[in-house]
Amino acid sequence: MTRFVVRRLAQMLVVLFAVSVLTFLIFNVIPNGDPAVRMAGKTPTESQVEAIRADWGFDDSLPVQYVTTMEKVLGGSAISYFSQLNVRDQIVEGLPRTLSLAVGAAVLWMLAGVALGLLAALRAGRLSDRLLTVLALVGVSLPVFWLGALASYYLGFKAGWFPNGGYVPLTEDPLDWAHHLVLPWTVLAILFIGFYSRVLRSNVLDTMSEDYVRTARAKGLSERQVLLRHVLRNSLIPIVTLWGLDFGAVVAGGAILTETVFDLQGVGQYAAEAVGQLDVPPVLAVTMFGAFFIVVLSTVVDIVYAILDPRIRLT
Amino acid sequence: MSAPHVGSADATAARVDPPGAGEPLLAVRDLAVSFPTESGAIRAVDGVSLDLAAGELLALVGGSGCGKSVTALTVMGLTRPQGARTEGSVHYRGRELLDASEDELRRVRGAEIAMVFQDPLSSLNPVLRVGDQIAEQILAHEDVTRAQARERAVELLGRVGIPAAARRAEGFPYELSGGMRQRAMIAMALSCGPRLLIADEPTTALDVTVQAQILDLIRELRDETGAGVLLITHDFGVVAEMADRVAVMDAGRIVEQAPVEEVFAAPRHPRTRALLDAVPRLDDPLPARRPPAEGEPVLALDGLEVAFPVRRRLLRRDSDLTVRAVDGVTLAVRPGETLGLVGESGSGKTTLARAAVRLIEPTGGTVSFAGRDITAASRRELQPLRSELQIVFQDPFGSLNPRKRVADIVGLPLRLHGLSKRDSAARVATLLERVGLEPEHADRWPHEFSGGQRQRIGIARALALSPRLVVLDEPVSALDVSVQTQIVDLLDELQRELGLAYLFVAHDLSVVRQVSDRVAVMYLGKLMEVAPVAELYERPVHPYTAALLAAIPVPDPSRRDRRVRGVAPSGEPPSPTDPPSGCVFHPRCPRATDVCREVVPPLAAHSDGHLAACHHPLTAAS
Amino acid sequence: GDSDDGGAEAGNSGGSMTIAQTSQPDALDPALAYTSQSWEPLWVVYTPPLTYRHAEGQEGTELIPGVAEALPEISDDGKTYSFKIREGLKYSNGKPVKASDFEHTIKRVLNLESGGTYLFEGIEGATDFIEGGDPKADITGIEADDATGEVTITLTEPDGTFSNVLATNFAGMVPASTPFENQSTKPPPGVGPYEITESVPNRQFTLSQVEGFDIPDVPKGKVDTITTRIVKSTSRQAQDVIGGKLDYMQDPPPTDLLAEIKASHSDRYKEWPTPSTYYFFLNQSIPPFDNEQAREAVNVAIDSTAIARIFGGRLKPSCNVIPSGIPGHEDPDPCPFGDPSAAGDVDEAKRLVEEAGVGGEKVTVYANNDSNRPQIGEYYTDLLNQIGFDADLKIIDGAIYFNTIGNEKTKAQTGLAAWYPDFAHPGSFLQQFDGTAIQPTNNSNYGYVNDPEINKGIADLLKEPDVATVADQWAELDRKAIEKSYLAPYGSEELTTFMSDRVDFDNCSLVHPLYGNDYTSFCLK
Amino acid sequence: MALAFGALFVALVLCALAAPLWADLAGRGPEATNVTGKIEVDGRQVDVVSLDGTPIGPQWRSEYFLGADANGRDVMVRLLYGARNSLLIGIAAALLTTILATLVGLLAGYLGRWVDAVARSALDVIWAFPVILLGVALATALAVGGLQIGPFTLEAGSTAISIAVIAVVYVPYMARPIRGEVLALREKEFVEAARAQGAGPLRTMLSELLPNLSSTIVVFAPLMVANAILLEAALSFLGVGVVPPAPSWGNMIDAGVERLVTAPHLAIVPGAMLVATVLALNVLGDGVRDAFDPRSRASWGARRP
Ligand SMILES: Nc1ncnc2c1ncn2[C@@H]1O[C@H](COP(=O)(O)OP(=O)(O)OP(=O)(O)O)[C@@H](O)[C@H]1O
Ligand SMILES: Nc1ncnc2c1ncn2[C@@H]1O[C@H](COP(=O)(O)OP(=O)(O)OP(=O)(O)O)[C@@H](O)[C@H]1O
Ligand SMILES: [Mg+2]
Ligand SMILES: [Mg+2]
Repeated sequence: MTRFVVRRLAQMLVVLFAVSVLTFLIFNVIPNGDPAVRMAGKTPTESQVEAIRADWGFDDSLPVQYVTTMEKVLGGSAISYFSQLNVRDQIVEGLPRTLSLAVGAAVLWMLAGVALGLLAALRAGRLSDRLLTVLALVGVSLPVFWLGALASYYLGFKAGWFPNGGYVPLTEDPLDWAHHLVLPWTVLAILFIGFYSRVLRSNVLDTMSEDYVRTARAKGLSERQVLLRHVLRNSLIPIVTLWGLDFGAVVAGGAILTETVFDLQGVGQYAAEAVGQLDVPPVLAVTMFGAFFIVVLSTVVDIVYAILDPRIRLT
Repeated sequence: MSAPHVGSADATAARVDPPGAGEPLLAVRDLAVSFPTESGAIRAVDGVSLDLAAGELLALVGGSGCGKSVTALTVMGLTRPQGARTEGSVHYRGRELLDASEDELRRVRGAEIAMVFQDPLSSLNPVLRVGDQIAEQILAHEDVTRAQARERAVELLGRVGIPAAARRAEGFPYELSGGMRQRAMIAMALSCGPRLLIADEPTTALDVTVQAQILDLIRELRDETGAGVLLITHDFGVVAEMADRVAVMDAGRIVEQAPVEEVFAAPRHPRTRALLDAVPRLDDPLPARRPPAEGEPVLALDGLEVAFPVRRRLLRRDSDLTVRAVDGVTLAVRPGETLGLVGESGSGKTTLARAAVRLIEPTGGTVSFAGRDITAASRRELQPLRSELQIVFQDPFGSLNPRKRVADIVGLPLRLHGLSKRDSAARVATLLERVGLEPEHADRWPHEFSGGQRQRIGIARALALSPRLVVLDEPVSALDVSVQTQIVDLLDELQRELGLAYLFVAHDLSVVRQVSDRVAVMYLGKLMEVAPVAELYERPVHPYTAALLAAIPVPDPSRRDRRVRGVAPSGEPPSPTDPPSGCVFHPRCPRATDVCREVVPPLAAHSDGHLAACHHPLTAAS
Repeated sequence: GDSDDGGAEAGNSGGSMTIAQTSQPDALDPALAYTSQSWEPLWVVYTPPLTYRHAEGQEGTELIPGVAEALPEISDDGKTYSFKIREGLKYSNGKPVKASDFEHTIKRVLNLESGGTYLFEGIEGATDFIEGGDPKADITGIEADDATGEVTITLTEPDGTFSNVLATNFAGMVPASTPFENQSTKPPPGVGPYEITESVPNRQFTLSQVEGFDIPDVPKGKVDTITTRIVKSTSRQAQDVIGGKLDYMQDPPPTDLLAEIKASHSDRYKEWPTPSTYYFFLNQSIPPFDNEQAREAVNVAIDSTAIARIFGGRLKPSCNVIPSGIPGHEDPDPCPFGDPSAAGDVDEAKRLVEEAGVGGEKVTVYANNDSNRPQIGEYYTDLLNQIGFDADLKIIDGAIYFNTIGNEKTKAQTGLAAWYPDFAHPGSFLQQFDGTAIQPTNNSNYGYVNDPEINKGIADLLKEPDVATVADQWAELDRKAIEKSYLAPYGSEELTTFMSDRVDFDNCSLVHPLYGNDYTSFCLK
Repeated sequence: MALAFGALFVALVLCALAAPLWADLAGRGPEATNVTGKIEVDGRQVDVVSLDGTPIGPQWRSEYFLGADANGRDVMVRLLYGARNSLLIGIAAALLTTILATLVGLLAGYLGRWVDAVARSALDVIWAFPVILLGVALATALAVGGLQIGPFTLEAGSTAISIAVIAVVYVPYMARPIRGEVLALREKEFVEAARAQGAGPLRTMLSELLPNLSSTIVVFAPLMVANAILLEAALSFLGVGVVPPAPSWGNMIDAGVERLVTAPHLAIVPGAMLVATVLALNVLGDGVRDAFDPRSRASWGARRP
């Protein structure tokens, strides 16, 4: 266990290093103009540009620049090329928003996905199963940004049932917080609900034909016990791990579109804007944060998986 | 509800039902079961009638797919979830079960009728603790607390012979060996003191030595509890050993039902006779074999070692481990001879076979083929030898690429050795004929063939380049008994015609006896005994060989009681990651002494060509 | 112009407003702020020595004394400016304003690499100060006497715009204790009707009324607090203003909602012209627009009314560089390439392209991704294709757009550009076409216009301190530039004021020609 | 059901191919603006784009069948040409993903050792990169400068960039299950059999393993196309995919959501097309999976951000 974690940590560092180098290169090797000039503002003078260059180390060799930038990013002192704002502060600012969105949506999609998937599996082959299948497939086919824009306009502005975007901190007004997030949660969750219900359905069907389910019946357990203790429990194991991974991906930037459409101004939206501006420090920081989150969660997921399913070995 | 406490010894007497006025425990009448499928209904059971009295052991035998399992499952109402349609009647103690409500059935299942399945690994929920799975059943039927149920579960595990039951109850199924798992299944079946126990091929997945133990256990329990037992099997040895009465099934029907002696003495139905004839027996006369050819061995293994690294598991503190799957084996196969290699599962037979043809790298020792050391030969260097050194695999389904036509499968070695497409096609045709298939089969896909036919294709592929040695890794283990005989005959014929040498790997001692000139016995990666076939079976020197032989059920009910009890080794093969010190067999050996625990016995000659690795050989004593 | 404390009588005082901007202003530090987004709020927080009258139209371009007691005295050679700080003036934190604070204020601009640096480079010793990089060094051209409050500035060259420079936000006074760092997150105290009491970047900042602020002609403000929220979508802003969740939005409502707003909320919505110039730059340093006929073709083809529709009607078509409202503006009659309020002549343009021999040449059109801009780019790209070029569009994020097209290496052939003045002076516009100002990077002469006659004209006219006397000469230069098709102008944007029901719209929505909506005029019903 | 949706997809592809025909009928190309033009409606001349910028709605006739966009372009024509771009990018990217993923999966799974280690880390890196962020980052950086890799020049703004970006982003989603499958297949006896005959790694991979991956690949293909189309739309929506004025469903939606109030058809129509196409592919994929590997859940591993 300890060795597993240590090894995974080492792997994690390698992956994070590669991610940071890659991000850095994407923005530095590909010609896209001189950030010093970009930072200098509307009518800069040559000496000004020089000063910025020296300050940010743009004149140094790439590896040195990389080290300088990463030092700033990891040390929390990196500032945006453009807004000059501290990047870490901005991420910390955006994190509650992203987490509010991700946690709520994740809970929603898990519950709804499991409920619908189980229902479909129990009704397998019948009309209601077909209907649920089609619904699930429609769910996974809906582009978030489109659905979000329509929902925000029609249900938010037009009908006035929901706020048309924006965020209210949980600490400020929990009800209003939830009210602002209902639409984003739903829109983000729909894709996953479709997906999870399909996965769960096929897991349940597979599990139902397992020998140990037959054993459970032969023991004289009630159908309910068979379903909950044996079928669902085993079917949920892969879903739980998926859930962890998806949650990680959503926090790490998978919710960019949702955040943007509903103007939640979370970490994802922050990154998306920074990317558009070729603003390297925030992009690096958010990517590192995201990658870190994904890698950590996938490690956690592996451990949880091994705990839930004792057969799994950690490698 | 006063469920008898199976854990207590004196419960036995109370449990025996007075034979209730001729009313059998279970009476099945004209049972028919069909499964609706897209391509029409499958009539899996077609008119089965059975009677089973309390305390009686009825064996239900028949070939694969004849409907044995479906019959058993239907009795418990377990084919219902699969959408089966049933006709006829199933009377259990005067109650009709076929149209019983799900709730009524639920109360019968587990409590009155319990079932043990074939594959104990897949039949146990992999993510629940063994003890909990047993307790669950008790809780479903009896008004006890969770703690009481768990306590009972531990008792039951002890009762079926699981050592350190309390610790085992906390474990997960994968942590138990195959035999232990089946014991746990039996413990579960017994947990509520059933009157009827249905055991569906309870030993098919187990090694002979373990099979003997499990059968003993079932018999003991039957004697103790007086429950009726319906034992499903395809092995007439098991039938002869166990059954009071036998029902022979074929194509969904019972074709013969009689007391066991009668069936063996005078089988009435042709199907019964056919099944009996196909059973290999240790007491058959040995087939006449040519004297073993002399000369330089085709294959020589010298101190061969293969070790695999093993990975750790979560939350378990194993140090870095290796499995010494093959541990210093020295062996030679002479031209034209068949060397049989037997051993229980996990003893390293397959590993040895694969290392012999250099499919895996040995970690020690040497492999020589026709006098040439090929231990470190590169792929390129091996290439010319491949034509002379071939292998046939165990799994007739896995060894043929499902996405290639037979012509391409059999033709692959030819093409690799530079034959043109046309030449290879012609050769494929002759090869197919040679192994008893039609040349037209060349255009078919593997899935269009039966298991036996596939194994023939595999043999054709091995023969494509006229090899000198063919390594056969359990070539018949996956086949039905009757098909086994055909393949064995084919191999025999080919050997005679082509002068092939075989390294014939099998776990079934009876089959090995039929085909081999010499036999080698392996245990935990080590050779225990090597001897000419007649020597080995008649005068085994190693206690392990003797135990293996003793564990084989004899398909003759009249010899049932003469079986030497107690020779069968107790316990199961230890984990190969942690082999015992000294003689690896000592923990299970009745003759073991201190020296066995400390000193590894060398493979020593006991008579001409008879080698054994034992400190206390049986020569003198027996 | 009798607007002494103009707002104080009309409308109620007190209350708080919540308003919206679309993105975090570039800076909330007067030394660094250089966009209309930041100038609008900062104008009422940091009063410079001089300032503009809080009034609409032409009247609003009048310079009045701010922190200075009176307009500066300018020496005869036009190189020395002197003024005196008002007596008893206090910052919002209660500390007295000192003459030396002025030098500190300018030092911050120069030391912080501000975009406004160029404005002050004409001060003696400024370049040395910048190059020295030492904030403690002295700027020789600025003398300040704290005892008398006297400030004297010496320039190396006469500069007719320098009074305006003294009225830019960069010169908004801050205490000498203000660090040489971007203070956006904790804006320093200033002299003004409001102070910034809260600043959470990218979320919101709050202006609160300052007790006891008193400068004649600068209104004291009415509402107690004005909280600016950053709301990224103008559509949301507009919806919220309609619904009363926001009181005012700085940016124009999106075209999509304009029709509804004009129809249902005209009582709290207005559009007003800005002194801005929208145009397509035409890069004459590389083909095909090094060819005058090719440039003329573009001018002939452009249909300003089409672009006006894309703006949702918020564009006033015109054909010259100096926009109306700025001295030197003169509507050419007729416009050299046809009436800007009528359709363009595509056939004639085609002919010109043909004649110039540039038909089928590849042209990449650059556009930024701010609202409506991509759409204009698409229109323009199609237009170029119609008249015989082979054009594609490249859309660049607004944040890096001007840097991209202002980089020589980009070789941007043509694209969208617009100019808002730093101050109400024609030079502010025409400087963009000064060939001597071309730089390899961060160039703002996107078309690489380099006409010796124009260069000289600009240099001469800039020396004249009184614009009014040379207004017609500026107009002349303007005409010259458009006759040669150095650029393709199409109009001035109209901006908007849109407020919630709570606001007393009729009395409290003063629009200043340079700073836009004047926060000191805002009041609730 | 799968077949019906498969047919729907084919129909969509055919429609996309027939785009020029409709453009002929409508009388204008996909990029032809008409901001100040007028058309006759019920005998009156009506602005295609009104003075305040509102485009005309659906006319249900060859000209402006689905109305105009804010630049006065014909939405129907753009929709069909947009289908070409979206489908082209989707299919090409999915193809590229499939090739890359199969290659990586095969090599990593079969050769193992360091090849596997390197391949897995590379996949981990791509995996750990937030998908959309990676897409946007690559596309933005490339869009400004373009990229030159050896003889290949990715010109800024070309569809090849979108294709490359989308293809790379999805490689791990497909390569991982393929690798897993290769690992399983590698243990199969028929692979051993081939080796026992002396077949080398290349031959084993190509003629023994690859055919056995076909069902996985076939199952993945429609889902990959669906995902690629969605990602393309998302990138275009974020302004880094297909560059206007060339139409794609994503950039049409992007422009359309700006006009939800006055011209809802601008967002709804391309969105509906997108949903229909992706749904068709998903249903098809679902059906294909049922047919090819009913028990495997691997293909559900192919997910999107
Ligand atoms: N759920 C089902 N649906 C369709 N057919 C089934 C089903 N279960 C069993 N069958 C068919 O019924 C027949 C009898 O099956 P059964 O499992 O009883 O055979 P068996 O005698 O137990 O064979 P084996 O020795 O292989 O276990 C087989 O042909 C099998 O394919
Ligand atoms: N690739 C491998 N990695 C790790 N351990 C292995 C590997 N192959 C085999 N083993 C282990 O080596 C031992 C011998 O295995 P092998 O397959 O040779 O046994 P066998 O005698 O053929 O058994 P069976 O009768 O079940 O086929 C077993 O404990 C097995 O778990
Ligand atoms: Mg069976
Ligand atoms: Mg084996």
